[in-house]
Amino acid sequence: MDTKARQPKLGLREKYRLLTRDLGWDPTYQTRETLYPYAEYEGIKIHDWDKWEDPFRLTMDAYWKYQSEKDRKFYAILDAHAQNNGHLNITDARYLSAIKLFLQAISPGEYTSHQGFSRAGRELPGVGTQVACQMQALDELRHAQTQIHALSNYNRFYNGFHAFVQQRDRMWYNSVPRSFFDDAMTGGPFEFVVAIAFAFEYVLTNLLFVPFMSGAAYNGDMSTVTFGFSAQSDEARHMTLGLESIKFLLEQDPANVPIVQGWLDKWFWRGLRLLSLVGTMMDYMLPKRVMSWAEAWNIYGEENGSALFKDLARYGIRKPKGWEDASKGRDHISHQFMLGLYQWSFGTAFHGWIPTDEEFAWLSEKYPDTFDRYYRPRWNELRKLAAAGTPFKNYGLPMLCQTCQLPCLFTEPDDPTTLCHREVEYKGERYHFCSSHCQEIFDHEPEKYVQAWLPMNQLTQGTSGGGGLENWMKYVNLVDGQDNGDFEGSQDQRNFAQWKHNSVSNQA
Amino acid sequence: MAIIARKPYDFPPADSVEHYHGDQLIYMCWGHHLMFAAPFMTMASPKTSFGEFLKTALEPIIALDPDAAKVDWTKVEWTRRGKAFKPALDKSLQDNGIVHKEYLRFDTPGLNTVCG
Amino acid sequence: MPIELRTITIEPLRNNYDHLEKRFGHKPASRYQEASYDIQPVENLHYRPTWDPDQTLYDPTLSRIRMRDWYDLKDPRQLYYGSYTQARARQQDTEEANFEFVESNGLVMLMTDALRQQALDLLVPLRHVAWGADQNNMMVCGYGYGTTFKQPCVFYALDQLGIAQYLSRLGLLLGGQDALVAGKQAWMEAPAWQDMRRYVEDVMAVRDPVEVFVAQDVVLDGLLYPLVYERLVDDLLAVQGGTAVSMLTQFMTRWGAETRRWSDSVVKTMAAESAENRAVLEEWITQWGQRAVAALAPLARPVAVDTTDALMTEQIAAFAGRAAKAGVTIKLEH
Amino acid sequence: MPSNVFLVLQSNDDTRAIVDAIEIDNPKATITRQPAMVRIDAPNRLVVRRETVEEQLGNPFDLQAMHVNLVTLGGNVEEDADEFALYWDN
Repeated sequence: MDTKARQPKLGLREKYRLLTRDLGWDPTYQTRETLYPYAEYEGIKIHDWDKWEDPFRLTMDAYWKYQSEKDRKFYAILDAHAQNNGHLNITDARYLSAIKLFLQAISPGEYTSHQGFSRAGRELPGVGTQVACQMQALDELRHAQTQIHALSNYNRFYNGFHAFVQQRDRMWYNSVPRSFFDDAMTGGPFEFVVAIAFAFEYVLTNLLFVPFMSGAAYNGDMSTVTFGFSAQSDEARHMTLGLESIKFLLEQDPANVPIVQGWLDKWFWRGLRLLSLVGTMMDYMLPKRVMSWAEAWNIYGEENGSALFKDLARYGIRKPKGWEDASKGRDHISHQFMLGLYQWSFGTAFHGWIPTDEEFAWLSEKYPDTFDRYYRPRWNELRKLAAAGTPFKNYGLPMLCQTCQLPCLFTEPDDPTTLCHREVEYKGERYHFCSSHCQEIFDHEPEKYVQAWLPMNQLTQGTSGGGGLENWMKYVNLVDGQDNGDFEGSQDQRNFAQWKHNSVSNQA
Repeated sequence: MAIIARKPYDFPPADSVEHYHGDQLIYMCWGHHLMFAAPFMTMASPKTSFGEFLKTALEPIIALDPDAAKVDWTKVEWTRRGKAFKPALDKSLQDNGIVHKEYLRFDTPGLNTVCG
Repeated sequence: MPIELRTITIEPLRNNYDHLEKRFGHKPASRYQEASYDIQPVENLHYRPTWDPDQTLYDPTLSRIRMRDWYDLKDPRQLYYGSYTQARARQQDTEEANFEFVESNGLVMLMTDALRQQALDLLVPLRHVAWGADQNNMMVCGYGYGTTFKQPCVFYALDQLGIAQYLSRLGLLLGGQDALVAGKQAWMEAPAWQDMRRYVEDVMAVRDPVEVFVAQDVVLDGLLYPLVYERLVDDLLAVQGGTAVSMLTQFMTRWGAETRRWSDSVVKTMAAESAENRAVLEEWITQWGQRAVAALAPLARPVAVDTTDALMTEQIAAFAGRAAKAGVTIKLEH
Repeated sequence: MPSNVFLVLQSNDDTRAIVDAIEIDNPKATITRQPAMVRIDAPNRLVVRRETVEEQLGNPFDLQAMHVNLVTLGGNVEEDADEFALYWDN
């Protein structure tokens, strides 16, 4: 009997179907509701899981093959970087502030994504979707680990990296990404996938990674370029999972459309707020700049986002509600954020600084309508104070937004001279927000956001180390005088200059 | 709108007033003084007089601004919950109706050295 | 005169991240340690899950097993993502070469129809068991506590997906698409498979992550892999002319032996933690073990025929012996 | 007005043939070289054909291998053994 002659040769598509979709079955000893208990309560209606499209059709053998190839390359470069004092190739140690912030705020988010996709990969009762989520779960673990490995070598020579684990749960600004990912994970599996795979990965991740990795390349940081590109090579898969999920949900039932639209409105805004950190890194923290946040927003936000939402219009989906306000904030948010980070730098595990004249010129060229008018005068004042030996330290604790947990430092969309503020009363308590959109997110699910662990509001309760700045620094593993403060005069600055000098001279 | 959850979902806020050992939080925003990147979070006993609160909790942290010394508290324009507000400096926070996590904005027209 | 190749020597400020220095002292940590320890959030969790407000987002009390430090449950293989994919890529190369060898030399044609049918009957429905194992391990990874315990489970899950895919390819090679259809039908309807399918579905209904780990990885796979791949395929089918089948399942044989080292060590550490843990483990392993034995015996019978009972007794003894080494005393009947 | 789809690849020896192939098969594509990466934009549709890559490479090529060097993309994806396409439906 010749099986080959009897059976027609299978196409790639059909073979993939047999190797994934066909593995599932309809349970009879347990109900579907018992085995997939979280699949329905969000109100999403799925009639036919088989309509799910997997564009990449990756089987595990291919996954192992290509992923191991990527990792082999990655660790080879990392080893070489460590062996050759690659850290001395960066443009300036000041650059590392961006990387410290990355390790503290973003890498833990990769791990959380790994956890969230593990759950979604179990809970969504369609094999195709499960497999896609599972592979992403594995990839996200990879990203967390390669980042920790890549930055481990910097940690050996520079301050601010050493306590990223403790700071993940305790440091005030890290509650921004932490609450973002906790929010997504405490939602149901569908909301999680829309939040992370679509709103974050598809709509916003290009704004995070692509300019950031070019920034690393511009600044001689090969180890970050390598983990960045290596992670990005998985992103194409993740972004496509995001887009396919959305199309699938929208096609399955018209009742899904308003639910999905609500999630897009929410998660676009939450993601944008989170990414304001990145805008600040791009405009202020890279000694050698790639492009401004405004330019990145134009390319990756405005242009690509418009194409995407035009494509989704046929399902009745419109641009997220916060889109216009995001565009209005384009020329402001990075300046407002950096001014905050500078005045609170005694409480950050990275350094702040005042930009140089050359950087002022760059900023006013990139932000002709806003920098000279609104932000240069403030920086000039800060310079004056620093020159007088009384650098500006704002020991007043900032008010945090109940939803995004950033200090309420952004201005009204149409008035850059007034801080934006919204407030509501809910069950006898007052809650405050940095924007209309953050308030709207709260209004939809007040029961969730009242629980927010706002670091400043905890600090004043005495729960973060027992009260007082010194105890708080112990609580967050912040070494005063080393990890924090102005870059000018820091140990990082001195060491880098010394080592760099030694490497090109005949000393030591 | 209410949250959609599989079981009853009701949890207390993590920063309600009983966590503050007799004190309360008050948020303070100085209009058009953006040298301070965000509104301040301050803490005081509800029994403190408003004037005392300004002196002890607010003045030290706004002192960094060149305008701070010129502020005349009797001429400040206050806004609370979107409406003009006239606090009595000699009355307590409580008697001024200032609750936990109240947000007060104060404007000082004519003083705008840095952020005109 | 010695030649200094490095341009400069710089004394590092520290050898590692704070949390690793606290655990392992001031020496440089391994990549496994850096990648695994303490990287799950622990405190100041923001919101309760809407899918189950009784739980916290990372909740060690979801299980009846209690650990003072979940990071005691380390992986003896020290697999993190990088070392995991390198290891599997190598095994995948070998497995690919085996498929290639069997196909290009027409080894399937050398088997009798009866033998080929036996192999299909035994192995093709197992791809559904593997898919169940995949989902169960995603559950453990998603809801378990501590990365050193959870991380091996995400690897395990995707390994099981890989195994399900190898079994599907084996089915296609030996019997074409019809073989997969027949295998699924047997899985859904054949009496010999129903205890097994009930077992897998029942494990999927369990929400205690450690119990899922025990029922799936320790018990079911701990009995299934040695029985099916080492004894039924490698010994019995191979001597009847089924070497080709044994080549096509080499990945599973080796994988089973490798992962048992990990799962045994996890049980051992959990049992050593407390008498309460040991009692819970004994209860789970006995209950699920009894059901697994009952589910496996009818699958072995068409291949082992007269020796099935002896084979099962031997496998039970080996399994109980491994459990005893891990500190858990159990007695299973056949 | 058509929307652009785009593909960004790492700039290295592995991707040289892919970029060349894209240029041949997509006359409307614009190629921008940036530090460490290459960005390719095209109105509405962009296609990578296995055959063309193989001709440029002089060797067999599996389209899935492209993922090793992919940085990001924009557009709906359609992939089979012979073609990798990005498109917008509008």
